[in-house]
Order: sequence, then C-alpha cells, then structure tokens
Amino acid sequence: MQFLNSIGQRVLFGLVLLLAVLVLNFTLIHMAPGDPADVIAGEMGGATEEMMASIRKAYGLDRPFHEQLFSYVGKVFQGDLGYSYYFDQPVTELIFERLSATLLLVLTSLFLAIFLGTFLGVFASQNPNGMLSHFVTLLALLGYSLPVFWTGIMLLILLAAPPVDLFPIAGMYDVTKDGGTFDYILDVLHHLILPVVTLSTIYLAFYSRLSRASMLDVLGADYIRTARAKGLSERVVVYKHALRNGVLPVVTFAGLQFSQLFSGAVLVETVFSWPGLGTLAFDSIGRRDTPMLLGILFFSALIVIVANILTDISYRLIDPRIKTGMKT
Amino acid sequence: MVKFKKLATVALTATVGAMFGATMQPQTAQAAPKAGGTLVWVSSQVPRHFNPAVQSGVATMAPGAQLFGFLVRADENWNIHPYLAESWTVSDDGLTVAFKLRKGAKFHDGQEITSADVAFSVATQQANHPFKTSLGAVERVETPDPMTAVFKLKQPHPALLLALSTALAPIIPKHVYGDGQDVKKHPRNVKDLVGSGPFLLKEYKKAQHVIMLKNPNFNSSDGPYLDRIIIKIIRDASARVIAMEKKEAQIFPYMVDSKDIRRLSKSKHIKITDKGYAAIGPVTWLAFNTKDGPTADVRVRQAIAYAIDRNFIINALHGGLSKPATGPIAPGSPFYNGDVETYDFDLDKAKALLDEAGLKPGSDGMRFKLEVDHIPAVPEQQKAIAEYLRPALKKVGIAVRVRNAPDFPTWAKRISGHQFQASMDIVFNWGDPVIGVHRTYLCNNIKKGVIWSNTQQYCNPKVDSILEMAGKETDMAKRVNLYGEFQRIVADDLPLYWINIMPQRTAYHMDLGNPPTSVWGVISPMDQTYWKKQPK
Amino acid sequence: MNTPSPILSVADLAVEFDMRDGVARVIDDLSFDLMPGETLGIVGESGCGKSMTALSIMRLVPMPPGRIAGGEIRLDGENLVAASDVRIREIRGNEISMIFQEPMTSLNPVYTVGDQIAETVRLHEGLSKRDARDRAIEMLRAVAIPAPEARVEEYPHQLSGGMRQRVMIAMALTCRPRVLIADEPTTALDVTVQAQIFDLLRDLKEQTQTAIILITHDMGVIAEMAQRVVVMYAGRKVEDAPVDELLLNPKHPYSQGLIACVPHLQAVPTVERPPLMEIPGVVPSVSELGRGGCPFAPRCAQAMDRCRQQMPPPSTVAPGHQVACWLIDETRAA
Amino acid sequence: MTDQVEPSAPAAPKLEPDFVPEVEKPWLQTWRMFAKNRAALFGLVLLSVIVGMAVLGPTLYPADPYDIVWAPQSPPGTEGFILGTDYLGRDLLAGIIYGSRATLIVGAAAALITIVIGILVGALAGYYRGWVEELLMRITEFFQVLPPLLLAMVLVLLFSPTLVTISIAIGVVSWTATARLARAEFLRIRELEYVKGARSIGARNSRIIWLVILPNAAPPLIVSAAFAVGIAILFEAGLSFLELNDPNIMSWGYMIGSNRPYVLESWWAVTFPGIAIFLTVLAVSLIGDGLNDALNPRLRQR
Repeated sequence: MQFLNSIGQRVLFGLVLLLAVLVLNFTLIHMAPGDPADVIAGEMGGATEEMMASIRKAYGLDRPFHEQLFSYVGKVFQGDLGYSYYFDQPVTELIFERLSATLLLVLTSLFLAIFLGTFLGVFASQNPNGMLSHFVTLLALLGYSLPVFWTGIMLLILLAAPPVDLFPIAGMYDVTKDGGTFDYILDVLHHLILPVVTLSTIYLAFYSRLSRASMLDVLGADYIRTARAKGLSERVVVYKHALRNGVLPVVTFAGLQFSQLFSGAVLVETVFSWPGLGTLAFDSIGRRDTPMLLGILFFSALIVIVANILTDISYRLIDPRIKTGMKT
Repeated sequence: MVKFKKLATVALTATVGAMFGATMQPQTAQAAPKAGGTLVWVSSQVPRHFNPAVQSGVATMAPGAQLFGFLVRADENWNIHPYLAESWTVSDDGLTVAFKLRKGAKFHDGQEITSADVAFSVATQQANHPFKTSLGAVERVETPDPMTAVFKLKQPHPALLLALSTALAPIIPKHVYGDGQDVKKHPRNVKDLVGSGPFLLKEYKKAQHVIMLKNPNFNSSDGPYLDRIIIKIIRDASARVIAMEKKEAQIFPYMVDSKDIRRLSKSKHIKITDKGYAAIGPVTWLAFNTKDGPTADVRVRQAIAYAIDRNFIINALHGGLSKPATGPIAPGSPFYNGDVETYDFDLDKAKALLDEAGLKPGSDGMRFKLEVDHIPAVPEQQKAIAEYLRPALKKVGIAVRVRNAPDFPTWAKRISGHQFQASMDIVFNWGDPVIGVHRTYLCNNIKKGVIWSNTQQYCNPKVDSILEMAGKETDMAKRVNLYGEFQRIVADDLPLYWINIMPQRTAYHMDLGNPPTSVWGVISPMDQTYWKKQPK
Repeated sequence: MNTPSPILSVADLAVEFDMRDGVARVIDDLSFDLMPGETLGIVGESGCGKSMTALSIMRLVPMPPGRIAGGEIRLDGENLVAASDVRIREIRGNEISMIFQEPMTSLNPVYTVGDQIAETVRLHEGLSKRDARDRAIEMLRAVAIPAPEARVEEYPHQLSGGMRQRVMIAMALTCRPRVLIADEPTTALDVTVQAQIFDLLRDLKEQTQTAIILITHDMGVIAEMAQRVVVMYAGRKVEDAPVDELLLNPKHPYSQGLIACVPHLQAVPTVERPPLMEIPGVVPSVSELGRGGCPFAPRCAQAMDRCRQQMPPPSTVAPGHQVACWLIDETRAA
Repeated sequence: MTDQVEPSAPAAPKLEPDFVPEVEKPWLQTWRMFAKNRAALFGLVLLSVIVGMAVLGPTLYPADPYDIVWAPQSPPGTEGFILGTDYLGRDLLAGIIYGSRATLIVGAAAALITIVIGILVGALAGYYRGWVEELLMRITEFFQVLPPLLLAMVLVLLFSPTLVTISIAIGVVSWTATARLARAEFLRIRELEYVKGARSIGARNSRIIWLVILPNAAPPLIVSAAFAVGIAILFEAGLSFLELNDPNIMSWGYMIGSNRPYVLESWWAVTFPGIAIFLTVLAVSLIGDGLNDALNPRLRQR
C-alpha cells in the first residue's frame, strides 16, 4: 500500500515536472531570434513578405506569447504536441517514428554497459590488484576521457571505411537487402554495433568502475563475513550475497543517467546517421522547428521521468529497506 | 579527372529555337537501354514532402521530378523536348502558348491526365510556389478540350518553356489536390501520393530513405528502365562518400564539396560529371551592407575585393574545382559577360583604396573591424571562406570577426533584417536571370525580413531600368546586350563580391547508362537511366 | 595430561599482515585448548588480536593481505590450517559457528531472516526449502523470538538490535555446531539486552553442550560466563587460567590492570575503594608489533630492562595457569 | 569499533623523530596521500604541462593560429609543421597551443559555475531542510530530467555562442550532481557535535554554513569539482562538434568540429585535437581520482 502510495506520489510529481519542462522550454525557445517562417523561406529559396506573413499566421506565430503558451500547454495535456513546422505532420507521429530507433540504441547501450560493466567490476573487485582490476581502471579512464563523437568518428574511419570495411557506415538497416525478418534483425544488429560500442564506452567505463568500488565496499561488509562463516562457497557469497547489494548504486545511477544517455545519443546518432530522436533534435534546431524541438524535449523528459520511476521500483524490489521517498 | 565543359554558343541558338516552338524528337540513346535493377542514390537532405508544385529545394524537387511529369523536358544542351505534352505552338506575339497533351498519359491511380489538371497545376504553383517569377507571366490557362491547354500570357515570357521543363512545374492531379485542403499541407504530398511521372512512391522513412518503384503504366515507349530508385539519406558527409566507395550507393548528385569530388574521382568504379547543373548557376559571394557601416563606401567594398585572393579560394580551398565568378550571372549562362572589372588580387590597390576612404591603420595596424556572417551549411563554400577572410583581410588592416549562426533562421534573420556588415552567401541563378538574378539587384526588392531579396539594399535606378527591359525582351541578342550592360554596372558598384561558382557534380557508378545530365540534372526525370550491368 | 582431549586446540598460531611498510605479525605464538562443553573467554583490549584469533579459527582472515604464517588449529585432531577450502566450508557454520559483534550489519539487508537461517541448513544438511524454513522457525523460537512464523518473513531492518543478535545466534546454532565462537556478541547492544543475550547463550549451551569461545573486553562478562580465560595483549597470550584462579590471583600486570578496571571483581573489596584504575597508554599499533621485547613493557609500571629486550616465555605458575612475564622469574628467583 | 586489523591502514607518521603528538596539517597529509598515488602524480604532471603550454606556448611558438601558413590539408611534418595544417592551411600546432587556453578557460569557468550553483543549492537544502530543501531538490530534479546536451544546445542557440555563454550553458545544465552531493554532506555534517555546538552558542546560520560546515564538506566537493572540469571540457567539445561554438576563439572543440567534414582527407586535423582533449580530461580525472583517495576520510582515518 505504502509502496503504491509513494509510486503514486512520484507519478504525480512527474506530471508537475513535465508541466514545468513545457513552460520553460516554450519560453526559452520563443526567446530565440528567427522563426520558422525564415526556415521555410530558406527552404524555398526565398519568399515574399506576404508569404512570410501568411506562414506566421498559419502557425499562430502572430499571436501574443502568453496565448501561444496557454494554447500549447492545453493541447499537450490532451496528447497533442502540435504540428511540425517543417514536415506539416503531427509531432507525436514524427517522434514515434524515431522513438524506437533511439530507444534501441540507448537501451542496448545502457544494458550492455550495465551488465558488462557490472560483471567487469565484480570480477575486478574479487582481485583488487589483479590484471583485470587494472584493466577496468584503465578502461574507465579511457571511456571517461574520450569525447564520444570523436570515438565514433575514429571507429567509423577505421572499421567501416575501406579497406577494413567491417561495418556499415550509416543508418539502421540496408533497404536494398531483401530477406526475411531474421535477415532484417541481423542487418539491424550489424548496423547497431558501432553506435552501441561508441555510446556504451563511457557508460561501460562508468559502471565497471562504480560496481568495482561498490563491490569492494560490499565485500568488506560484515554480512559478507557472516555469509562466509556459514560455509557458503565464494561464488554464492559474491553472486548471491554481495551482488544484490553491490548493484544498488548501479541501479540508482542507471536512472539518474538516463537523461545524459540521451545527450550522448544526439552526438552518436549524428556521427552514424542513426535515424533517431537525437538527429531529429539536432536537425530541428537547424530548422528552428519549434514544435518539434519542444516535443522532443518534452518526450525525453517524459522518458527520463518514466525511467526514474522504473528505477525507483526496481530499487525497492532489490532493497527491502527503502519504504518511502526517494533515495538520494 | 573531371572535365569542365563550357556550354558552347550553339546551345544559345538552340535554346532560343526551342523556346519559340521548334519541336524536336528526343535524342535516342546510343545503345538500347536495358530494363531492370535498383539504383541507390545518396542525399544529405530530409524532404518535407514530395510535391514540388508547392515546395522548392532539391530535397523535394529531385524525387518530385521522378514522381511527377511535366509538359516538356530539357536536354543537356538546353533543348526543349515533348514530355507529357506531345507538341506546342507559340503565337506570333508570344502571348499564347498552346500545348497538345500526350494521349493515354495517366496519373498513378489510372485517371487520365487532362488539360484541367494542367490548369490546376499551374494555378497551384502560382498560388503557392515561392518562385513567383517563373510562371508569373502566365495570366491563365484555358482548356478548350481535355487534351489542349492554352497558356495566356500577360507579357512575353522568354523562359516559359524552360520553367515548364522541370520539377518547378509538375503536373499534379486535380482530383486529389483539388479537395479544398491547403495544398502546402496536403497529407497526400507524402502518403498515397498520386503522381504523373515515371516512378511511384513506395515508402518514405524520414532521415532514412525514399523508395520509388517503376511505374509500369507510364505511357512511354522509352523508359523508365530502372525497377527501383532508393534515395538513402545519410547526414554525415564522410559517410556519404564512403557509401559510394563501398558501392552501397551508386549515384551521388549535388556533390558540392571539392574534397568529396576529389576523393571519389580516385575510385575506379565511379565516374564524375559536372553536367546536370547548367541551369542552376550557384554563385558564392560576399554580400556587403551598402547602407550601413564601412562597407557603405564603394571604395571599401572594392578594397576588400582586391584583398581577396580568389585563386587561393578556388585552387587551395576548392581544389581547383570551382570556377571563378566575375559577376551576377554564372559563366554557364548564355547571358554571361566576362568583360567586367574582376578585382584581381592586389594588396597595394586595396590599401590605397582604404587610405582614400579615410580608413587609416590604428596603432595595432588595424583600420576597422568587420563582422562576417555565413550560412551554416556547405562549409567549404561558406564557413571556410569566411574564416579565410580573417587572415586575408588582416594583411590590409581589416580585423575580421566571423559570426557563426547556429541555424539557418538565425542567419536569415540577421541578413534579411539588414543587421549585418558582410556575409557569405550562395544564390542560385535558376536558369534565366529573370528567375534568379533580378531579385538581388532591384531597388523595389529591398524587403526587410525577406531572405534572398535585395538584402544589400543596393539601389541604382539605371540597373532597375535595364533589368526591367531585359525581363520583357524576347529578342535573344538584345537581352544578351542588356544583361551585358547590367553586369558591367554592378561589377563597378560592387554591392557584393562574386567569388566563385560552387562546384556541383554528380558521381555515379560507371555501369550506369544515361546518367542525369540534362540542364536540370536530377530535378528532371530519370526515366532514361538504366543499368548496363547491375553491379553487385 | 589427565584431562580429556580438547575439542579445539590452537598451537603456536601466527598471523601476519602485509602493510605498506612491511609485514606486521598481529598474532604470535598463540596456543590454547578448548575442552568439550567448556566456555573459554578470550579477553583483551581492542586491537589485541582477539577477533583475529576467531577469524583464524574460521579461516576467515582476509587474504591477501593477511595470512596464517604458522602454527596449527586442530578441531578434534584435524588441522584446519592445512585443510582444503572445500573442507573448511563444510566445517564453517556446521561444526564451528560464529556470532559477530555488530548485529546491525552482520545480517544481509536484502534477504529475509528466514532465508538467511535456512540457507545454512540447506547447505550443510541438504534440507528442502520447506524443511529448512520449518527449521528456521524452530530456531527462532529457540532463541525466544516471539511470533517466529511471522518474523521469519521479515527483513533485518525490521528487527531491533537484540532481535538481530538472536537471529545471528539462531543462525549459528542451527546446524548444532560443536564450537561456537561469540565475538563480543553484546558490545553493540543495550545493557538490559546484553543480559538477555547472555542468559540465552547460557541456556542454549546447557541444552546443546556446545563449546563456546567468548571473546570480550569485559572481565565482568568473563566472570559470569566462562570457565577458563585467555588474556591477550598485542597478539600474544599473556595469561591463561581458570576464571576463578585468574580473578583471585592474576599474575600478569596487564591482567591485574584489567581486573582492577572492574571494581566489584576484586578479590578483596576494600572498604575504601581505591580510585578506578586505568591502564596508562594505548595498545601499540600493528606495525610496531613483533619488535622484540615484551609489548606491554612501555605501559607496564613494573617493567625492567629485560622486558624491553626479550619476550618472556609462557611459564606455568599453577595447574592450568600460564603466564608470560619476567616478573614470574623474579618472584621465583626471590 | 571492531578490533579487526585494518590492512590498508597507513603507518603512523614517522617523520617526526621525537613523536611530537601534534596533528599534521590536513593539507599536508592530503598531499602525502596524493603523492603516493603514481597515477595521480602523472595526471598532475600532465595537467601542468598542458597549463604550461596554455600560458607559455604562445611565447615559445609565436604563430597566429588563424594565419594561413601552408597548403591546406598538409600532413604532419610538412615543411616543419609538426602536426600539419587544416582545411584552410592553418598550422595545427599553433591551433592546439592557442586552443588550450579557450578549452581550459571554458573547462574551469563552467566547472566553477557548476560548483557554485551546486554548493549553493545543496548547502541551503541540506542546512535548512524543510520547505527550502523540498523546493530546491525539486528544482534539482527538474534540471535532472532534461537531457543536458539538448538543453545546452537550446541555451547556446538562444544567446549565440561565445566563451561566456558556452561556459554558462554548461554550468547551468551540469550542477545537479554537485548539489545532491553537497546536500548529502550538509545533511550529515549538520548533525555532528561541533555544528550543534556552534549553533548552541548562537552562531549565525550563514557563519555555520560557510565557515563551519562547508570546510568540512569540502573534500568530496573538491573531487567533484575536478571531475566537473573534465566534463565541461568534453561538453564544450560536444557543442563544438555540433557547430555551436565561436569561430573567433580557437579551441580544441572548434578544431574538431570544423575539421570533421574533412576527416577523410586529413585525419590528423581531427585526431590531434581529439588526443589533446583526451589527455587533458585524463589528467583532470587522474587528479580527481587521486584527490578522492587522498581526501576520503574513511581511508585516511584507517
């Protein structure tokens, strides 16, 4: 009951956050110079004054700011994120077209980073001065210090361009390939490798380091000594008693970092022409497609909030001590 | 090596002939083209939709030219040929042009193409397309019978047929778009598109690809030959080049970066042509604010021009692939006049002019500060040149500050709002000067807030009157003279410094037959293109 | 030797730790026996090596940096120092169990107490899930936890410290071990709870006849619980005697000090109580150990030159009473 | 406390021959811990070299990084240009040397903003608790749900990219972690005896916050500041990669961003600034790690 109650509170607060996100973003974006009429004129290779005025009128840009804001917020809460200036299509539709690609990239990277990182960290923690431990430290430093887009460019040039040519250079799948669903999945996986490797490098580094530190901490805990004193094998001690406690900070951070993962996705998608929300956001900035940009910011905030709530739930499932409120 | 082929003067007479009604049969290809195969085409741009009647820009026009047919088409020598129209006649006064439509030509949904559709298409284009001048002279289209469309002109229009020969004037179905909805936002510009051209729209995934299939009912004895055209949208410049090298794609039109052209010219299986862009005439220039700041003084503008080493830009920055521009009209055009002041690199002259203008060097050797904007696109033609200006103009005592714009609207807002000192820009000639050149120089086109109007705020009544005459003149020789005079005057007044013609190339797989090399390139139909041997 | 053979026998045990600047011998030359059914107290200040002794018996000395550098630990004659890891795991929790000092942190926070008790019996006795759970309830009842059927589903954080220590005891005794090591089992608990825990231990011992090693710094606890006592200082045994003998006749100055700290334990309570005594100084840090000489010498009021140079060997002063102190020689010589 | 031996315990200080029981100055102790860490020392040396390059480089290698010195895209080593030239023919070495200034300034300034906002929010929330904490932590959470890069992009877009706007944008989007950390520290320390003592003798809140608690909360905040510098440098590079930068200020991010389209022809023009960024962030994070170990009270008290 208490559990549901506090989840309910989280959801409610999430809604308030979303409202704040809407208002802030709308205000920010409307402060910027230039408007979509300029973009459309540019796309068209020039436009007359009357045309510019008619574009502004068509998109309601001639109305006072607060009116635009209220009508926007009102529509959003009815599930309508408006129409893209550029595509003249509903923003929600355009976002859903791209959402799966971004989620595929981001979640694959995140889970890869968490699982691989945790296991590297666990192995390293069992022998804190061993080779593997040093390797994890080194990996963490590399992953942390490399600019993610730079890593991407280097991988692209080294592994996808001739003469090595091991991976496709752009996109999510090859349209010219005909084949069944299985071939399609293989093709997508093939395209996914480089972007995921690039994006997960930072997080792999981060999680292996985090879980190494956390496991070292946990392995020194009294209850681990208790477990050993019971005669449990080292495997059970590490994977049953230590791991479940050791992953708690990993879970916390996985939720917190979701928004940063989106940031990384903008850069990685740009490098690999990945057809996701990141490229859409970047392009929308270039096109000053305000509704699109607002929609993406709103959506990413929504996803982060949902991810945080899920994190919260899984944290509660792992750690029975947490009963109420957020773990900070 | 890339060949530079200047358009021969023959083209000029041919154009004139074509414009005034001489009908010609399309040139038949050397070898009989083979049917079949898929062509993958790389593009950087994400199209908004595919209806070129209401949307300019190559992203829409290139697929649009495959999906929609036009009344006539142009070849690589500016000759006009029948397309959806079988033949046409022009009245002696040049005010009436009557087209006979090809029998059996159908839209993709099987409905016959009639003169009513032609009239609707023209009206739609006139109402919605930004290029008001292209069909501006057309007063109305009469439809005496379903197979005849008669264009009534307000004044003779020298470029009418040229304007009708590309995706600027697609024939769109009235029974689809005439439903009262705003055509610009019509849902069927993207979904369930009913075209009139050689290819059908199969699928569009934004930021990924456009798939077009052969239209089996395209009523033509000659093409289309390809089964499928896929436009792959790849945003990263290097990735586009690699896609061509890896044969993941076989055609790359609108290559504008010399580095890409240079790199791909090294691939054995790739051929590169500069054909297909003759009508576009993209001029890279440095625009000055002629009303405000130091550049209001013509001597300062001239000094800056002298201080810029055009050869360095062309040879070092563009790998020798762009051509010098000496005036408002691109050298490919029949109206080009090269006999004008060209401001060849001369630092002493530049310094003398600045001294004359009263701008003496200060203690740090600098005379004044100059802020240079640039379009946030085509870096080799914009950003790189703007950045080059910093060390180049430092030599004559001008401290250049490059102003970045994070996006196009920011730049457009500054320039169209006249809030700039100097800016790099690229402006297209669009075939005839009436369409693409006049707008930059007319006094009455100084329109605050409108980009690619006369944003330099240059005003010379003499230029206005010459352009007005040239716009109406139907005699080719007289027009050439008028434009020649115009080019001399603006070269002296120098509201902008024309630097170069942006290189535009198409790279294609060597086994591709009849690559798109007409004056309109890929913004004209590729129904003749075929695979001599499908690569795998 | 007319006594029955010991159940656990520690002989010449040495434990070393690698430190940043060298090796520290934290236990040296330690020997003692534990008889069946006996409660042996090990007493000393913090850092004297009591807990390390317990961990050594369990073979739980963290390795690296620690290691058992020498000696033997025999359980019914079987040398645990040389036993295989598999064998040691069979013994842990089964034949020798241990209760730790910190009930608050010694239970895994993410599993129910029932699971944690059941885990031991499932491991060592191969019980089914259901049987193990029944055993857990039975054990909870045995350690006097009310409503064990409900408690078995609870998590450690839902229990008080005393309850948790009861759970620890239940867990330790669930396989009916022959030896139970209780390392300061009540230090972290309230005084009233302490008494309850000791009562519980005493009751359980009477029922099961488990031999207990009770590690504490509190002579009072020793007096109440133990039959025999080993006094440790700085990793060494300084005195080893039956409890009554030690309380009445402590030989080592350190033992004397320890007893003096607890006034009511003094053999002849004087009318005017002497001021509470305090042993001056602190236990030397581990890196200073093993330098030769008696480690207690710096704090010893009666220290002689010899004390600072040579380590005194253990000598028997009475049956079952050993002391390591040069003063014994002096008194004998005198 | 358990009497179990703590293996990683450092030896008691043995420098003083006469065992004067005077406590060593904390910073000296920290330095000793730090200096024992070879990786951290390496980071310190590396950062010193980079900072030295930023300060002295232009004197030692007086070349205008904007001057066109040789043919564009000349490979490293051409005509004495060790790192080659970029797409305009500018000397990459000069660019790296001058660029270090802007990169370091943005890194330091953005980190400073991050830390100042973070500490301010965290300190007030952790000290005053109640509705102040509620409000401030809700604001923190608000900033945490927005993807920082997207928000920074919008901010830079809004105020046009300059060193100042970029630093502010980076600072504004990355302070949340510091705020949470500062809050946790303040929550912990405010309950300690000496703080209660200070409060009981009637010290003003501002005095307790800034003069009593903050110095004691400093160690983890210093470590977080070191990492903030690294993050800010990477952030600046990311924005530059997306062309959200000021072309009039030579920075490594600008070099990568503007050379990226040319990467197939001149890999060096992207690679070298990338390595420069990598080494700088590496140096800063090694130092951060070292500080973390040296300042960690748990480790030190052992």
